[in-house]
Amino acid sequence: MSVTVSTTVNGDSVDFVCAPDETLLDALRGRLGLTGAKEGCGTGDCGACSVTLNGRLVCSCLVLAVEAEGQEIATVEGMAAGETLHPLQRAFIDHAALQCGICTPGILVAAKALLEKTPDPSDEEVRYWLAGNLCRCTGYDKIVRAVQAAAAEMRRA
Amino acid sequence: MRYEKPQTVAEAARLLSAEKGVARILAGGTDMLVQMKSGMVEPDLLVDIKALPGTRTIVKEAGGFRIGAGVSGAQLSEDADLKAAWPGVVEAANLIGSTQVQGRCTMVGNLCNASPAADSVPALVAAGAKVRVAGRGAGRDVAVEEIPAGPGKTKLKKGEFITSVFLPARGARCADAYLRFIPRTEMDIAVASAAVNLSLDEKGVIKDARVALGAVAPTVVLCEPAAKAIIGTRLDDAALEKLAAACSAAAKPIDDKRGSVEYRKDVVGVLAKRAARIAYTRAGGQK
Amino acid sequence: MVKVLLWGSLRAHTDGQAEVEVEASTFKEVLDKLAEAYPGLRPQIERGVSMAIDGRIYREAWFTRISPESEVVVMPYMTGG
Amino acid sequence: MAFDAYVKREFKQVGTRVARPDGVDKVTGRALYGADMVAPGMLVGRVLRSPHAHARIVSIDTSEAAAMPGVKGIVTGRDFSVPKDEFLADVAVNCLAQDKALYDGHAIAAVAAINATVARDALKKIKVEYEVLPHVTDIDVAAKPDAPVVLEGRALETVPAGMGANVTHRCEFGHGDLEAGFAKADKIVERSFRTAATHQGYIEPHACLASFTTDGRADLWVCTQGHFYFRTLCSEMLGMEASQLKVTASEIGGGFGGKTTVYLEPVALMLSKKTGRPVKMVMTRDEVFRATGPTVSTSIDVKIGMTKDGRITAGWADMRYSGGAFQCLTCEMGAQAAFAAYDLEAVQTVGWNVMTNRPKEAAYRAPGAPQAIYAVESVVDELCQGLGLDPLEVRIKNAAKKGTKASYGPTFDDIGLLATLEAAKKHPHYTAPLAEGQARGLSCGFWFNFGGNTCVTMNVNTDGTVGIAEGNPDIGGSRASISLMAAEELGIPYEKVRTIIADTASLGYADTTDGSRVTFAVGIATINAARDAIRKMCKRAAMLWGIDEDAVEWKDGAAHPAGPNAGKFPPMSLADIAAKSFQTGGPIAGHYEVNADGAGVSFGVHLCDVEVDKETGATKVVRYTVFQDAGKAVHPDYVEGQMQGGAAQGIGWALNEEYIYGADGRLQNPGFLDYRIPVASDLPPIEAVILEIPNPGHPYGVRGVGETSIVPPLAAISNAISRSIGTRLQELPMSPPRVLKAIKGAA
Repeated sequence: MSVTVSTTVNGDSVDFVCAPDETLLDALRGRLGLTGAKEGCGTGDCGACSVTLNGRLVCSCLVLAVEAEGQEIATVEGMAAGETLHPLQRAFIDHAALQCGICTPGILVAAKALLEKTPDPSDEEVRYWLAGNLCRCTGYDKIVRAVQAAAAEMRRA
Repeated sequence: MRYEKPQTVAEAARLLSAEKGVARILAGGTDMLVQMKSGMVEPDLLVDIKALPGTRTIVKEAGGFRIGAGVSGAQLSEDADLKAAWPGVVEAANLIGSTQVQGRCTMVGNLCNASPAADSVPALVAAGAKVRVAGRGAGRDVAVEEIPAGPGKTKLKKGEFITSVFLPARGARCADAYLRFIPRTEMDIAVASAAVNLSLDEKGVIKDARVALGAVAPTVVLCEPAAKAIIGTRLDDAALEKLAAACSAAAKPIDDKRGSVEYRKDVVGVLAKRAARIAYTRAGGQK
Repeated sequence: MVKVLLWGSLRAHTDGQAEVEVEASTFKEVLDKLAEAYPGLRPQIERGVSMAIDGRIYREAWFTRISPESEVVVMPYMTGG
Repeated sequence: MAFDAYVKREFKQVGTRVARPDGVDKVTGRALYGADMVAPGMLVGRVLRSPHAHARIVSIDTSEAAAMPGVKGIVTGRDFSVPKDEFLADVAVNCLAQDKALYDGHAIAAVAAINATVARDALKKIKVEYEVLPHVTDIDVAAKPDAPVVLEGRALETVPAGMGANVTHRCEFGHGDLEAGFAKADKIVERSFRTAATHQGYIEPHACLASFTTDGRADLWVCTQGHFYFRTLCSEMLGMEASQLKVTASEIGGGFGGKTTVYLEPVALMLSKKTGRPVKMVMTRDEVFRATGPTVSTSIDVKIGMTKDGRITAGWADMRYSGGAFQCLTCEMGAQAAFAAYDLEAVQTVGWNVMTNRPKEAAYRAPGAPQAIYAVESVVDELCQGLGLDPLEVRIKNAAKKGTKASYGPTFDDIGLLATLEAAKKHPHYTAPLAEGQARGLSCGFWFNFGGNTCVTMNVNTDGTVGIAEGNPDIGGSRASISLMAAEELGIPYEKVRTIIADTASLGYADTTDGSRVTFAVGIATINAARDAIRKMCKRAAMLWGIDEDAVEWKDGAAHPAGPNAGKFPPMSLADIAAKSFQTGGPIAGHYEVNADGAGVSFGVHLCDVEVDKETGATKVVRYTVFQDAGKAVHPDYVEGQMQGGAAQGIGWALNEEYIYGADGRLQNPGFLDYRIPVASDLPPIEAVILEIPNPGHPYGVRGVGETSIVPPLAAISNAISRSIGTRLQELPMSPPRVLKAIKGAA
């Protein structure tokens, strides 16, 4: 028994049909072709599937697709404005804050949510905010630096 | 599986009691979806309660706070009045999972998931919080500690569900605090935890206290001997040692992958001491 | 003749000698001559060995030249992560 | 000749911190990883896994599952013929069990169905009758003669008579007279250590998409560290010719050694073959932990003697490694690496492999070395404590250097250990005051590094840009490094070069991305491919100028007339030559194929400060500095990244990561919730100090850097904790309950 869901993703109205027990992550990836959010665990422990739901940072693996009905979803695919990367995206490239890159979309979405709420975070705030985004490659050092560089740039803007 | 999002409590109750198969409530989903993924639970009906009136709001009531069953941890942290009145409860709820999980998880879900290690539960118990239980009949208010029956089990009857939790009004010189121990700094399940809620008289002597412990028994432990150990004191070292000893004695933990019996008994006392100091300072007591 | 150093557990097949001499001028010849002179070494050579020649480790380079004064050390086949 | 000597030079681009070419794709979500590919008509494959640690498979009845609507195909071990080669046979049996389930999570059968729900439901309908057998997961228990036998008849000729059947290999290294060495010591310390198995913990689960057509051809899209090796393994298992299987490496979401072997891939190919449709398989996190790549678990004894003034007189170690339910030779690497940092007159190490009912070991960053060096460095530190000596001075005093006879046999050439030790000594971290309750620890680390088989094709495009095809999946920014080296050699801007990872049909064989080999070995091939292209371009310029090709030289990205013709013509740039290539003989490309050797060993030194909560046993790492000899750092950002990343993994290993088995032999913590890898808030900033001691075996002096950094943290942290709490733990991880127990035991 399938359900039709009408929702907004990155500002676009979209409809899809899904099973009632399907996660938002599976719907984004499988139904809408938005594979930027990754499944690293499926249990909310790694943050690779981070998106925002009505502006609130969530793991899309812990949201049912049907719950998106009438809501607003934002994913990594919506971060850049046309050809212009978001300051966080540019900072991650400039500061080599990614190695394999699988955690990067989730971290970018999470960091964006942080800077919208806390434009001038301490390193400790960045680290605790991102504690739910596992990265196995970098040791987080360059990630924290990149977030701070983007934050500084966004404060100047 | 059917997914329903009823608009009224009555409809939700009707759906739940009419279901012949496995029915579950969906609030934040941060435990439910994990259990569904692992195959631990395969519901036939999932009732999303987030559209029910009052489930998404924090409302002042009788000087206290009525918190809807769908209110997320992140929402709690953004309510300045609530944080000022019940800092221990809010910090406990904010320890559940990651920032992402905070965007969804609820205290009522934390309670009804019935894990002995639930972070918000000891804080709610120490606070003397009550939950409102809805069902086919009239609603009833129940003390939080009356809900858990054992790991993964609650005392709610078929068709019953919780719509809100109520935190009472605060007087002067009252405060609470919650601490848990985890191996990392974040993202773990509590190995042991302690919540302390106390009130002081004008001289800084503890008038009243409630101490609740998590992850050291099948359900949350409301530890009266621990409270007695500090009532009537200014939280001097002797009182703190007695408090720790009472907590360690009340702990009846298990050995598992997260900690040993011995370790949990030790650490729960340490946490209680530290939480008591924080609560005491917050309440205006001088050390 | 080239002096070839063997690791400890191989010495069981060379009457306890840590170092043996073979007539060889390449990596491959060393292995062939070792297997010929000490048949007990054959299973290990077939499983694969590396060879350090003057301090540099080679994994498979059969035709690497070896001179009589070279330091030649047989090592297990190297693997990494 | 597989050896390219280092020539000192001034670099123009190598050593700069350019933007990586795959950066934009990865920050916008466009990069395609293993699970991101779809194919028309694709089925979903799922695996049924053993719930038992050890069981005979009496029967498998798939009839009910096969009859379910939407189920298109089922495979079991019987669909595969087990290869004759013992090593390959182990890989095959690990992909799908034959007569026995050898560990909790061992694959038993697999289903392809129209969607994940049907596939999951079908697994429940497969009836497997097991005869549960006694199991063993603890290495010391498994080594005993009366232990349950994991597999019969697997011991190599290296194992002395009388050992238990699970003991499958013994190796021994060293030199000198141990007895005489210990006799010279003023203090001898002998200790036993245990280390838990840990997992590489890459965030991307294994995933592949296989498509087998009825004419016997197949395509495989897969996240892998080595698609050429995957082709070898899969084609052998499916009885195909290599040319008929094209493997394309997706972007890879971390590997660290864990994606160097196949699990799902032959199964997906077989399901696709049986169903005639593409089949996608993606592991759950639970499957990743239960069935893929942990490290060896170990039990190690170490004995070291030292004089009063800090000279090590003898070192001995006996190390038992368990690589899970199969033969495993990682003990050889550990036994060679254990004392590599020291210049010793008398040293002996003995390594053993013991089988247990655990998943098959997969390589993890410097496989075998972290455990061995943890044990040795712990004992060295205890000797320093006991003799009241500075641990850094003692390491300097005993450091291996050029001319030292290594504990594993050869004499060291130029190595960077002393340089890293001296750098650590000079660094402000070493003398920074410690806050109350904090303590400092340090450790050396070592890894061999490898070269290996590599092919590079470099295409000079008519617009003056350059395309490079190489065969190694890029885990940590290697495309940037390869493009940098090409740009340097050709003398054109980095932005003009694009490097891609070619599929197995488009390029010759490349060894797997492992052994810290890519920047080193692909670098050699790239530089030489560039030199090949340059020779060709010089020839074209000579034709255009009408002069002898020997009278042309290449500098700064252009052909210059040289010798008697010097200055006669203006230089002709790469773009000028490329634009006329169709008229001068056709497209221009450079090639190089090599089995590279001379990678050069690598050393590192880590310094760390910790704070231990004496009431809970929790350890907080408050400061961390990594010193490592990287040879020439081609892209310093990504060299630092390797040093920081390895340190973080080592810190996790030291403090919290472990495979926990229950009495039932089942893995208790197959998820990121209870397999606790470090999170951002667990770690301090990790300072990376790169030392550039050129590797004589690479034209630019490049050394592998990827693996060494995971080696020192285990002992560095243990040594710091021991100085903080006044007693030494001898087991990893040093989780809070263990630390608290040690504190209480010491009190």
